[in-house]
Amino acid sequence: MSHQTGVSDESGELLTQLRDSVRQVIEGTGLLGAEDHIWKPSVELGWLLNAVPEELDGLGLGNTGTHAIHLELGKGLSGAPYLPATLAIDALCQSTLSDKSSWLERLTGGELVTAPLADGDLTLDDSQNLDGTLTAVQSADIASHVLAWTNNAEQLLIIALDQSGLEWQERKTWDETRRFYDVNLNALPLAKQTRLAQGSQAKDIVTRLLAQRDFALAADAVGGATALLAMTVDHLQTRVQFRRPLAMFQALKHRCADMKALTAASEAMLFDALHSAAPEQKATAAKHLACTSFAKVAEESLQLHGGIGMAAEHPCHLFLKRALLNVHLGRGGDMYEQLIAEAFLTGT
Amino acid sequence: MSHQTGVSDESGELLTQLRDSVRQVIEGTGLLGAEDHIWKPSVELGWLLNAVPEELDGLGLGNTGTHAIHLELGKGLSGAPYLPATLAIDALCQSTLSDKSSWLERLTGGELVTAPLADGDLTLDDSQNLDGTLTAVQSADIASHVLAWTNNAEQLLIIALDQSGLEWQERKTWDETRRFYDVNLNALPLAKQTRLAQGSQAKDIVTRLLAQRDFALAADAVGGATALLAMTVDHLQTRVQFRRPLAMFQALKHRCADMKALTAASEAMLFDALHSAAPEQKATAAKHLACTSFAKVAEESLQLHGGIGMAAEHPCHLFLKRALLNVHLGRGGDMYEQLIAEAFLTGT
Amino acid sequence: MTAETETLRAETRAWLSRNTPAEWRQAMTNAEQERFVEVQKDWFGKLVEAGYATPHWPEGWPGGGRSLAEQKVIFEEVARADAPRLILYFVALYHAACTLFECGSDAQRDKYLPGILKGEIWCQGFSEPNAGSDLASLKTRAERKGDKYIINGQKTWSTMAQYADRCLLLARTDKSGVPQAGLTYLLLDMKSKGVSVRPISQITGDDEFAEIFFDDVEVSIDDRVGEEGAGWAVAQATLASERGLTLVELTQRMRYGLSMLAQTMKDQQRTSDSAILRDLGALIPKVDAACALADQYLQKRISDTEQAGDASIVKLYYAQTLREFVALGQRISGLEGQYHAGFMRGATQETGNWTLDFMNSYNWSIAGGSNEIQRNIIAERMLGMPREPKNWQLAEGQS
Amino acid sequence: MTAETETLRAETRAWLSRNTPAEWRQAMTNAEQERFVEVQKDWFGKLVEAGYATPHWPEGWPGGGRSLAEQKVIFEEVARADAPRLILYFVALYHAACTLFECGSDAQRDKYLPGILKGEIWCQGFSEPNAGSDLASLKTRAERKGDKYIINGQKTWSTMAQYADRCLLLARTDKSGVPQAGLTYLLLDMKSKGVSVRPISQITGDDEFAEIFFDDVEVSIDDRVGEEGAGWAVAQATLASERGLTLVELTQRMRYGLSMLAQTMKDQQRTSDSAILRDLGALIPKVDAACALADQYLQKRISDTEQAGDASIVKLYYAQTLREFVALGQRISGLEGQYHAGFMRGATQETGNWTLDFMNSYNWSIAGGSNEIQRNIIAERMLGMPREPKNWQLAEGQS
Repeated sequence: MSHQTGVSDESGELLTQLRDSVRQVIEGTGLLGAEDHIWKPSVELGWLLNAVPEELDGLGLGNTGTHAIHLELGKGLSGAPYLPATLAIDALCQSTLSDKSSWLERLTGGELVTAPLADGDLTLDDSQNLDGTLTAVQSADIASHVLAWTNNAEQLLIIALDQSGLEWQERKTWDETRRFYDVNLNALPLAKQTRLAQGSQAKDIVTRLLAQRDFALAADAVGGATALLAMTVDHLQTRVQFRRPLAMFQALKHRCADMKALTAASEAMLFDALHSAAPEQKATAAKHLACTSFAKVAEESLQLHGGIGMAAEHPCHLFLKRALLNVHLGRGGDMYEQLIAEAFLTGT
Repeated sequence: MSHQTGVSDESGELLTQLRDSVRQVIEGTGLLGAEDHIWKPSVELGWLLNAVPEELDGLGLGNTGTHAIHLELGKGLSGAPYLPATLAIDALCQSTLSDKSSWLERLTGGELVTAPLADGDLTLDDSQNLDGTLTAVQSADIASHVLAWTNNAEQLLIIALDQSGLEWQERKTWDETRRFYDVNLNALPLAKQTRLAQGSQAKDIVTRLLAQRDFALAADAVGGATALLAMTVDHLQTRVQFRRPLAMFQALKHRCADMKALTAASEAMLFDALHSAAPEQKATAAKHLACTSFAKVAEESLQLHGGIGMAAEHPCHLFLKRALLNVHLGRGGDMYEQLIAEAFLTGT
Repeated sequence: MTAETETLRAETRAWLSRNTPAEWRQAMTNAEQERFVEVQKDWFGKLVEAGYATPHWPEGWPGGGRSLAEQKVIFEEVARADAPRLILYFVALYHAACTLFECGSDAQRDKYLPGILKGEIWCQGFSEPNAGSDLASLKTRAERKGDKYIINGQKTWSTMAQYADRCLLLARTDKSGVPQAGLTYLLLDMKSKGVSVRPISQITGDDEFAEIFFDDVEVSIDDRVGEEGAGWAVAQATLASERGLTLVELTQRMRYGLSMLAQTMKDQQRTSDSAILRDLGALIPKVDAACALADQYLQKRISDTEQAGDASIVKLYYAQTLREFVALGQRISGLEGQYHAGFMRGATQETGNWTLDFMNSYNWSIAGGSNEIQRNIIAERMLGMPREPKNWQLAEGQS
Repeated sequence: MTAETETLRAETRAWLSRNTPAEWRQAMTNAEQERFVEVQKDWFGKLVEAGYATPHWPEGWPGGGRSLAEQKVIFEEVARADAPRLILYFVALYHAACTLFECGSDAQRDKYLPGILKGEIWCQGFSEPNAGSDLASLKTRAERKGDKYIINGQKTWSTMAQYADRCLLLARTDKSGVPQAGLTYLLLDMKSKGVSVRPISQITGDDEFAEIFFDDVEVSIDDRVGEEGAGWAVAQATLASERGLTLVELTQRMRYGLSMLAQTMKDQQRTSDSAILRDLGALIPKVDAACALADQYLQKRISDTEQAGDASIVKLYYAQTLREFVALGQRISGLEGQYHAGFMRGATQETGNWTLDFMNSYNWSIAGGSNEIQRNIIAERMLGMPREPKNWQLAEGQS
């Protein structure tokens, strides 16, 4: 397994192009752009190729590209299923599937294989049937398949969504910016599914996927916090109370400064983790810091917006709800601190 | 076991007299009055009688009096062993000791029976010998005896400090305002100690003592926080930076307001607990809130004092160190949250 | 606690146990707003009949003449019985009635108070889009024309205005002089020509607030409370009318809400997780303290020893504790708590739908004087720190 | 990471493994200050000889000519080796030397720099009792008399001034005009007549700071750096001299300090307490982030892309994280951590003596621009919020 740990001049330029391309689309759609208006460009403008290594004719920007794109998408509260799509593409690239290239062609061409954004519960019984639930599967209604792995990470699969023994249902979250589904599997025969890997190879790929999911959620949070802080400062500069702009009140200035420090710290940590020698070991820390910081920034921002922040028509709450949900996605809010501490204590 | 739950007019007047008397002494000694200068008046001015019920010729102000006196002593960072002394006196009053009245005469006359201000470790072995350590015993060097109970609370004793099998040593704390000792017991024969109670009677009294200790520490913390906040506001009003008093900066004003709310909340909760129908059930909550709030106020106050707060000659750090220690006295800092939660869950 | 208040407590408790709508929480979850209004009307009627809706009214009025101590007993028992809050009638029963008792004329009292008892709904027209916590900057105009005022402008964040029959309106009659001096207090019929109401869709999905638009609306000078230009002082009386009682009720309800946290812990199998236990153990004393603060504040009002800033401490501490409370609920409920669940109308702040409750908790840290305003008051009026300066000159090079 | 810096890293690591004083932490616990000074001198001598003390000096000076990237490597390795900090020589090596390189004359450089390499100790005379974070308000006077300045006044919080041979002095030569314009920068011999030093007893029991009193002390005009009245600008150069490097060192050391937290957890048998585990798990990412911020800040300096406020974020976040770090240590160590334990001199912020460390952590939230000053800078210079107003008029009735 190899990771992009530095950025050459050439890939630096590619990265800038990619980021600009995302920015342009997001600026075009505005906040909360329709899912379609972002998903289509991510296919057409080749953003999905970011996850494909050069040897498979991709851009090969790896984590660095992921970071850049997710951060921009986070700023715009994008609802496009770019994150699960890149997880599926990465899993495919890492696999030894024989018809890998035809799959890749379909997936980078716009067929969506989605993935669970939270840890679910999937087991394989003695008769080699799959049972359980995949949790927080994004945009399952427009996907053909879902990426899935068993609890023990020994089976990594792509599972078609239109087969008997499988049902999916929308689970509406408070966060209105993305759409999530539960996918329930009931005695689904393993033999009929597309297996990407098994045993220790599957475990290695799942470890990698969990880290990528964490990094993507972290980048999303950093992007969200950045955009929200800018919006909040702008509000304070504009809003006049007691005959002066709110931005003149020192108590509010100091709270904005703390929000800026939180956001800068999350971004620095994420960047550092992505460029470290062993990014996977830092993924949980990066995710936890970025998502809890975004939640704090969002909590403060709503207060600083005052009454107008409580109105559905103002976008402030969209950030708050996305921030709260992000905390609980991935491995689960409370799990992160425990995972980070245990990993550290094991190492000392 | 009876508690003073309301204040009649007559005892209200007594209480005011008592509080004034403490204030006068503390004002006389100033902050950090010499232990002696406070301990002597607490004997001479009858403060110790506060803990003695009317039927034993005391003032009978119970928890209400304790609260008032400890709060004032806390304001002055008093080092006098008033707290352990009143615990011992109360234990005596609750006991069925035959020579109770002669003991009481000695104790309210100035002979100090001290007590552990933190949970220690005392066990009774099969040969009826006592082993273990009493922790955070205040001013043991000027005491004749120490109040002690076994871990299972089935033995409540007064133990002479000058006997073989017992050693005490000073344990200097960062808090310089009080002096603490470890008392080590090594195969001390139970038969030779003064037993105040045993079995379920001892358990009841120990429960009562733990609550009183918690209330006393809470009152001390409320007093300390009150005095420290006043000192901090005074500093900000006086200290000029950037050509204006620091008190004009809104960010600092808001932090003082939060400190005021913390202090007011601790005091209100303590007062409410003392006057509730079952004070003992609220003692841990009162202690925890008051001591953690005092620690927060102290942490903020040092920051708001700036450089001068870092100088030993300024009293700011004395408050901080006392506050930090108070958190860990009693049942132990981290124990309180657990005790409170478990008690609540058991009740629901 | 006197024998009389204890008798009242026993009576109230007995009445509530017979009359509190059963299972209203379930019924109000996912209920249509119209259904909610019906339930409020029924409950209001019962309370009025029993005299529990108007204990704060003066002697001589139905249910009136109760001491503050007695009012507190009633509020505590209503909280204890977990009865629905009378959200729809709060402005009528407290703000409108107390303003009329304190500043209205006999004619106004006779005209409006019987209507309130019969169930007329009132709303408050104070806040404006550009005047959050700064009432002095209100812009809605009231121009005198003969024996009428002509109203033009816009109000916002008016609770349940879409159901209101009447409105307590604060409008500007004079633009010269200090801003406070130009305000006048009027009683406006919401059915008048030129009034339109638009419910505000809130971040919770609820719409318990509304905007009100006034387009040449006429109000008779007979419906002015106090003199022209005296509106600021009358508005203060309105705002002071329930001071203390609401927070006694809310803090008591918060304490009962702790059992919902315990329930969520059980549902999520977290009762033996020491990290969660300690968070709960840190929260409980704060809830107790919020109750104690509200309680002692009311005692001070009863004994007339209230001091400037006392009310701010109660509100600030309540708002902060409530936020911690619902944040803990949200933490414990995990991903499950992030799924949209239908909301409960007319409930308290703690419904066990923790993400919704989290959103709702901002109502207490923003509205009715934000936490920031309360901190200013505490620092300035209790701690004696300097007030925010009147005139500021920006540093060079800034506009 | 180039091959060259990696070679330097390997060399430095090898040198440190041979030369770092063994067991210095034990030796410096409860050590007399004199003994500490000896150890610092020895360690300084070794570092100078090996060229590791002066990598930031210009090409041509012993050890000099290293890039910022190389300096960073050295600092990282020193932190990694857990070598003592060169507290006693920091002002000489950074503040004095960089000021001379940037603003001094050739004569001044030739006169003073060799002395620094030989171990002369310098102190900084900037802060005054009534000018904490507000340097423009300094009051110590320097009156010109012929070819001398006569100094009168007082400085405070000067690190290790009681051991210093020389002092970087900022004094007022002009009281008219804007306050910054009247300051002049002088190099003062601490053995001059009229200089007296009083160590400040700190709340930790240590006395690593001192007050300096000047009573008609003479300084030659040859020892003025820059023009008369240009002291403010020279002082900025002094303060900028180590910008970034110290925080790289401190954050790296904080990361190594995490193992002390783990040790305290083991000592107190709390390794399986989930409440403590989660506190630790919340802290670790912040420590990582502080390291990343310091690192990336230095990269910005190297690539000359630093922006206003960048340095403030690093310092503020470090100070906040450090406070949380030592507070957690204190929490875990329980009552045991409250007992007075002898302190370690010349150590970093994390010594495992958590109550002491807690006290010491204020050095980073107060000194060198308090957290409050950093927040102002971030809000104003990065976020573009208005600066604090220049002239304030108090509300009526206030003085």
